[in-house]
Amino acid sequence: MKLVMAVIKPHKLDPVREALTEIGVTGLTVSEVKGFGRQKGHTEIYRGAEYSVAFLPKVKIELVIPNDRVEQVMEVIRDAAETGQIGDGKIFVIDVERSMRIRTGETGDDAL
Amino acid sequence: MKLVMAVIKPHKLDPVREALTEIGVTGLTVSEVKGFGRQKGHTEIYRGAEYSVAFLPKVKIELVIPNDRVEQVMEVIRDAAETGQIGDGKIFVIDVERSMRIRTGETGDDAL
Amino acid sequence: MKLVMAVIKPHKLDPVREALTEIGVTGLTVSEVKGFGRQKGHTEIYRGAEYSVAFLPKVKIELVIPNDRVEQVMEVIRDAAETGQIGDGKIFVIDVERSMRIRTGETGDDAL
Amino acid sequence: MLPLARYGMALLAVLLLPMPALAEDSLNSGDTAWIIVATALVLFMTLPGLALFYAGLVRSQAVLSVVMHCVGIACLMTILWLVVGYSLAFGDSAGGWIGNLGKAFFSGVGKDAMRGSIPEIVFAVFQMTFAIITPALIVGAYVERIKFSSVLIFSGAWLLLVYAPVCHWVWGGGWMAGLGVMDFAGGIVVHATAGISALVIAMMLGARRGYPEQVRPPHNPGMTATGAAMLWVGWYGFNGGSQLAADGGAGMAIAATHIAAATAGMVWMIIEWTKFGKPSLVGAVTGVIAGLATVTPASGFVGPLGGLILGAAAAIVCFYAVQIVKHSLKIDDSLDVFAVHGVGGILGSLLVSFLALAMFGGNGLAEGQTAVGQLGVQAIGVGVTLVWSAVLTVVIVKVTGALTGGLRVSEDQEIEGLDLASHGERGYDIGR
Amino acid sequence: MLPLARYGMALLAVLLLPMPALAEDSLNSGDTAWIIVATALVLFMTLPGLALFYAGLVRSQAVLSVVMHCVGIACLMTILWLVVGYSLAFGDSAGGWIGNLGKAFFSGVGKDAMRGSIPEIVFAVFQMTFAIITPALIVGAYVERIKFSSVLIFSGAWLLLVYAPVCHWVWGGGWMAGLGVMDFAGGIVVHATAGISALVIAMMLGARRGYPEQVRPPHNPGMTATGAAMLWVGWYGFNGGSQLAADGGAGMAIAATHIAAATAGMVWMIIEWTKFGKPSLVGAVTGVIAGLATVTPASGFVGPLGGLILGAAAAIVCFYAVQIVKHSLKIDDSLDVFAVHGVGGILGSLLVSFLALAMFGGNGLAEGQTAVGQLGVQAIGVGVTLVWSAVLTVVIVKVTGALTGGLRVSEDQEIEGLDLASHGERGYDIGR
Amino acid sequence: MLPLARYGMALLAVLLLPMPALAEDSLNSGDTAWIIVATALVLFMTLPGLALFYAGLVRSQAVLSVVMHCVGIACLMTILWLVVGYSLAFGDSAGGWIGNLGKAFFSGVGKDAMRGSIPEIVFAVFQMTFAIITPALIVGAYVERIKFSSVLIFSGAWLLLVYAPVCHWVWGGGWMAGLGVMDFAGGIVVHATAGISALVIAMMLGARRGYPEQVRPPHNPGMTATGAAMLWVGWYGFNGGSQLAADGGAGMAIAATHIAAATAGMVWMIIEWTKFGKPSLVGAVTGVIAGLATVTPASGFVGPLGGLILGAAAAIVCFYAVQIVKHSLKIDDSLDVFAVHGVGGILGSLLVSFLALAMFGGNGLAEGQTAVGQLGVQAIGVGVTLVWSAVLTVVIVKVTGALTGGLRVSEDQEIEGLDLASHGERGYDIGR
Ligand SMILES: Nc1ncnc2c1ncn2[C@@H]1O[C@H](COP(=O)(O)OP(=O)(O)O)[C@@H](O)[C@H]1O
Ligand SMILES: Nc1ncnc2c1ncn2[C@@H]1O[C@H](COP(=O)(O)OP(=O)(O)O)[C@@H](O)[C@H]1O
Ligand SMILES: Nc1ncnc2c1ncn2[C@@H]1O[C@H](COP(=O)(O)OP(=O)(O)O)[C@@H](O)[C@H]1O
Repeated sequence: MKLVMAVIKPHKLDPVREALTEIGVTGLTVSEVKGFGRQKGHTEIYRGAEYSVAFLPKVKIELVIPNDRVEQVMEVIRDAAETGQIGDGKIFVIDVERSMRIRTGETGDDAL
Repeated sequence: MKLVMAVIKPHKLDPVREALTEIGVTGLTVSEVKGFGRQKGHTEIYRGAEYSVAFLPKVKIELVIPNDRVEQVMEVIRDAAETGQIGDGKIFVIDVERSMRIRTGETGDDAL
Repeated sequence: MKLVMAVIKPHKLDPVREALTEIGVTGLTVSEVKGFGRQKGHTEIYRGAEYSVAFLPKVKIELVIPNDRVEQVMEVIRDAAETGQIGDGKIFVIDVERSMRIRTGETGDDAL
Repeated sequence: MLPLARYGMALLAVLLLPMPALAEDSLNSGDTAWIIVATALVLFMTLPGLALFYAGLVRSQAVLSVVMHCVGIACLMTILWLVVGYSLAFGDSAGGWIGNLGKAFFSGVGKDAMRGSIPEIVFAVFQMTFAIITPALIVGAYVERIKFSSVLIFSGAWLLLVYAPVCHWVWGGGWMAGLGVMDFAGGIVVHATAGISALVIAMMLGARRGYPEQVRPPHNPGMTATGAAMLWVGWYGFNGGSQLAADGGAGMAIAATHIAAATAGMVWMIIEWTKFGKPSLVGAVTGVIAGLATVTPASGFVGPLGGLILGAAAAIVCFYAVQIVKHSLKIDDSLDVFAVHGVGGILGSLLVSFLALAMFGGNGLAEGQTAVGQLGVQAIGVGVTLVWSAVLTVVIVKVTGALTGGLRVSEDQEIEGLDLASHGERGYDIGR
Repeated sequence: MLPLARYGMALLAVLLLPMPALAEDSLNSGDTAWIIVATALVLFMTLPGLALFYAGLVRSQAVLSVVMHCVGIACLMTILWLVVGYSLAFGDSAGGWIGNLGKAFFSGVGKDAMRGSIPEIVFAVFQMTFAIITPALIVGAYVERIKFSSVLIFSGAWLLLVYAPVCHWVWGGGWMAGLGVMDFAGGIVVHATAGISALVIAMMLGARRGYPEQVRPPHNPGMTATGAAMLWVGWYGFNGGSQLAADGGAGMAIAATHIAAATAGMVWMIIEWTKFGKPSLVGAVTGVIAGLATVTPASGFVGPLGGLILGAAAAIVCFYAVQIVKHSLKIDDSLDVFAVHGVGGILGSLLVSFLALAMFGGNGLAEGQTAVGQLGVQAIGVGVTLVWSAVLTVVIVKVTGALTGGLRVSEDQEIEGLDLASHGERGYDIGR
Repeated sequence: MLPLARYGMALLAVLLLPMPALAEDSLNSGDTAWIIVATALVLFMTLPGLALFYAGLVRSQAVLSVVMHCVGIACLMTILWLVVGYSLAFGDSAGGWIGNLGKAFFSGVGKDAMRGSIPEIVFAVFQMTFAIITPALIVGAYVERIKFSSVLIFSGAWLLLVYAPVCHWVWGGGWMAGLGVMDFAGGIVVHATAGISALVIAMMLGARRGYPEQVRPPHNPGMTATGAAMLWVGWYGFNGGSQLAADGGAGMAIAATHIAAATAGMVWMIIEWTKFGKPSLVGAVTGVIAGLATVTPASGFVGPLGGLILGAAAAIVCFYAVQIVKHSLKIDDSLDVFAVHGVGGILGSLLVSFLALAMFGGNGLAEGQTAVGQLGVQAIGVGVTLVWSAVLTVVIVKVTGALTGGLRVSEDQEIEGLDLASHGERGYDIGR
């Protein structure tokens, strides 16, 4: 199994989730994160004092999938999350050794 | 070392932490996440407009442990987090190559 | 490529980011997390009722980097995040098999 | 005194009000104390009441922009009201259509000028708070997507071209007052004008991006309820203060107001409970506000029973009005300004014809007037106001759009949220 | 005038109040202005004051439900008070036990009916706001686990069976008034009734799931402090308004009220500082509220020094009462309604016997009455009220439980939180 | 009556006020109603108004501590004012410098003692709310880094050594009153004293850790705007109440106040829009508060036009004052107390010399006085107050530091945030 971890723009979360559901992905986990990258943060001015906010709001998606679906999942995420503008984010793939569904105790691909 | 990453129901966090402490786990990191899976979200109605909230509040636990403890940790998490109802969550295990304690610079299993 | 995942004290986020920027790291992702470790939480008393808060606010940094930069990045994070006091946090390194920049479709080290 | 006679006198008083202070007017410190406080209460309705009520309903990336709209409107309307608005509304009438400029810059409104038993300056500031909240009501129509410059220009023009004339017609001794139109505290002057204009600007501006599927639910219903509670409390000043005296009439206006609010809140809860299975907080307080808007034109003319009936009618009619605007007309009047305020104000303005009758515990109609006759008068008042407001709003929106290069922000800015895009601020920076 | 004579007159006035307006009553616009505003202030105490005070203390998944309880109660109590409650409390007395139905639907309470120097309609609405806040106080006992339907049924029955009778006994010319029980603004009528009923319903309902170890700390102490501040401000209307006039008596009531609040806040801080090492905001404002509840029955009878003593006593006694209920009795009266409001109200109702003496700067007792004698009278008033309220609450809870299939929501719903489970809403949807 | 004569009478009234009630004083219930409500409004300004205004501007780990400072100050100042403060300020004058102790513990201030047309107890509590808000204003200077014990000791000493004397000089029949210094509602007594003391304590305490680069932006601008709105509403009571009557003078004071607030808010928005490209909510409401502080000393002496000019001047001058303190002086007066309140109060205290002239719609100056002459008088009043306040603040800070082992918390506690470190609480515990 592989863990696909994608960092995307917040307003792309719904499209990505829908696209993944369509290809049969049944589970994923989402975190609200702050991103730092080529796309720069912004400056806020309050009463003349400048506060530079280096980080931008992003959403991190983590989903574990069987090995043979990695290609397709990456494709689908990219299609749904792309705007073509800087800051669109990244997709990373990491190997997962074991998995278990807490409710049933199933393991391996069955747990996903 | 292995990274055990578990997604569980929020009100199970305290029991899981206590169970892990009992078997001698000394550190873990927790994130508030939103989950999408077999357990479905809900619909909110405000003034007649429906808003479908696809995601459910979950808690993600990450802890890095020596290789030989993986079995036991998975067991303990499962026991403490199980309710038998849909949405109980998952446990994933990922290999960790290196680790370091920032305070002391210790590495490997000593850093945990 | 490697995923470096560091859990640090919240007020060390800015120094760490700046130190990483200086050595040419161009992207990272930050989550607000709660940590449990040797450093203990605290007790809050409201109207005589004690609430023990087991977790402390921490910040988790995730950045994916080419293999040859791991050593340096760990060093730099440690230098910037260290206070010498309990609770400074950990650095973990995990192997990343694939990566992709959503905007361009670039993969591998080019995607970082 | 007979109810009819009393009403006749009230009407007479209304007609006399716009006139310069009469020689025999002398200060009543109790009345003055009450109207000063009522003024504070009506300001409190907008800031922070309405601001919180609306701000809780938008997504968290636009919470500040909504508050900013209300603050900006409060500031600008104050200045305009001082410079020319008060005079247009309450200056000597030019043929019943508009006040002249004799009171521009509050000229002649010194400390000693009187209006009935209270200083005219107190009356002028009391009315100023009405001139603030009315354009602020429209904010709910255009949240999350409008330029701040457009808000200011639109609201300023709207105050002078829509609010001031209608206010003059009804309360400033204009032609509607002459006709006998009954509007105690602003069903026509405030709620009908703002409500229909909200609908028009929402249509012209277009819906929020992703509407209706991807719009976010209210980000902070507790904030909305807090604002609604403040509106409820402040409405005592709005309706009770419109009596311009601290007497049984003010007390009765407040009684009717309070009862209508509570009844409408209760009925709205029951409707939601029946239809959706759960009564929501956002729904309950929407009901309260609908009840308050509906009782407004009637408050000084009806009794407690009138309040009860108005409240129940408000909840039922406004609940369905919300559904119709959203689901049938598919207009993104985002925070339901028309369906709640507009429809409520119109409803109350019509129902008062009956509920003011003594048989419902009201003060009675003008001598010789029948309920049906009064209904006709009310219908004229409402109808002309709706047409005038709608037409002028179209014109003002067009001109504003031309001046500000379109009313809407760019799509990127809308996605980012108005707080950062237009004001450079974020609503919440909450660390753990 | 001698203090005693003054007090005698005050007592006389209290006894006369329930009577129909006397022929010689004429409107005092200053008094009327003040009581209208006081009415607004007391409404403000419940909405949003009490709602925020309580909502900040629960976990974030139940914040809206607490506000909803307060809104629902405000709506329903208003209707019940109009229909029959006011008449039961202030209608002509049936043997000193309960008012008759002569004032049902505010019948006879027209614009011109007077009560002392103010219109009776103003008095009726002022009292309505008391009838709203009293059952709303009980909300703190059952948060996070009760059905909304149970809240409404319980509160409605409680208003008619507990509040209205006791209110009649003390303020409506009933037997306690005849006995000479002193309760200026509601130590017995409001705080003792609500406090003991809260304790009873908390026991019958059972504790929150996971209580006491796994209960969450207050999710938003700043919200609680905001609500407490509003309660403090609104209490000027509660206690000062109970004078029913804008005079030195109202001023003195407010002085005592304010001083008691501040002193209790300060003393509570000091106790926490000493005992726990840190003074907390939640503690400080709890002290303020304890002081306010405690001074309430005494406010119009004591001087500034009385306020100071009542405040200090309130903080000390209520602080330990909280500990006892939580740690010794182990009752999950979740937001300490009994320990703060109940105990405070009882304490003040007893202490007034002494602090009303001229030697403490008070107005003195009724002619011929001694402090100890008055203490006996007060003890009877308090004791009967506690028994009556407790017994009736048991009955009402039983019946409500039968009607709504048990008062508690299911365990799943409790875990999910009442906001989503009962109202389909979430308190905070804050994106970054 | 001629403006000048009227002003002469007003001045006479001011001079007479500190005297014991005159035989012919009789209660005016309208005036009393208004001042009671004004008292509630001024309390509302501090709690929750100022508390929210300030708390929204700090980082989220210190939100509660700011509220706690305000609550703690409200409690302690109340007690001190009762015990001795009122008497120092308004007791019989010892040579124009300070009041004697004749009114300690409000002695002689019974229900029947009068002050003009209102009970003296009402006046004493009205002034008590001023004695609360003035030291609370200083909170903005030392947030996020001060010990709570230091806050209490500093504020208590400051009340007695700075506020009470200056209050006596200006309003208590002291030497400034004799000199003819004009300060209607506290430009000198409130804003100049608090402003300069804030600057001094900020300098002595040192900047927040990481200032200026790493300081967090305001964590909740909506909370700040809510507080500002409450301040705006409450200021009606602050300035309008200072008339001590419900009449045209109070009405005009409120008109000027409201217009100044709105104008300053508008102008501040425009300045930010021009300079930074975006008008911010925090900026707009800062402008509003600057306008309110600036109009305060002038409010009862000027007309609407005066309000307009004062508002515009306030925004321009205070905006640049903020820049200067931050960027040139580099003082971490964290929430700009000096630049907004201090500078505003001083500005208004000087400008009133001109704007009170009849040509600007004001009431005119004392007979025989010229604008330039009055400016000299005002400059003396302001100058002496600034020196006195600054010097005494230095002394009090030193002594407080000695008593509490330094004013600052440890660096660790500052990093952790005062909420947890000093009060053991967290501001937000919001689950998803
Ligand atoms: N090397 C990295 N490791 C982890 N996260 C990264 C890395 N580079 C970028 N990110 C995340 O992806 C987001 C987008 O990256 P950015 O460089 O701004 O734009 P783009 O992906 O279009 O090149 C960043 O805000 C950050 O959250
Ligand atoms: N393949 C997956 N990858 C990552 N997280 C998952 C995956 N499947 C489920 N989850 C997480 O686990 C939670 C529970 O899963 P769900 O399918 O609802 O129930 P169950 O675990 O009982 O089968 C989800 O809400 C989601 O957060
Ligand atoms: N084994 C672990 N796996 C994951 N996170 C850990 C682990 N041990 C510690 N942490 C994280 O690191 C933080 C600091 O650890 P702690 O033991 O308190 O101090 P130190 O790092 O100085 O030994 C914890 O709060 C937790 O978030």
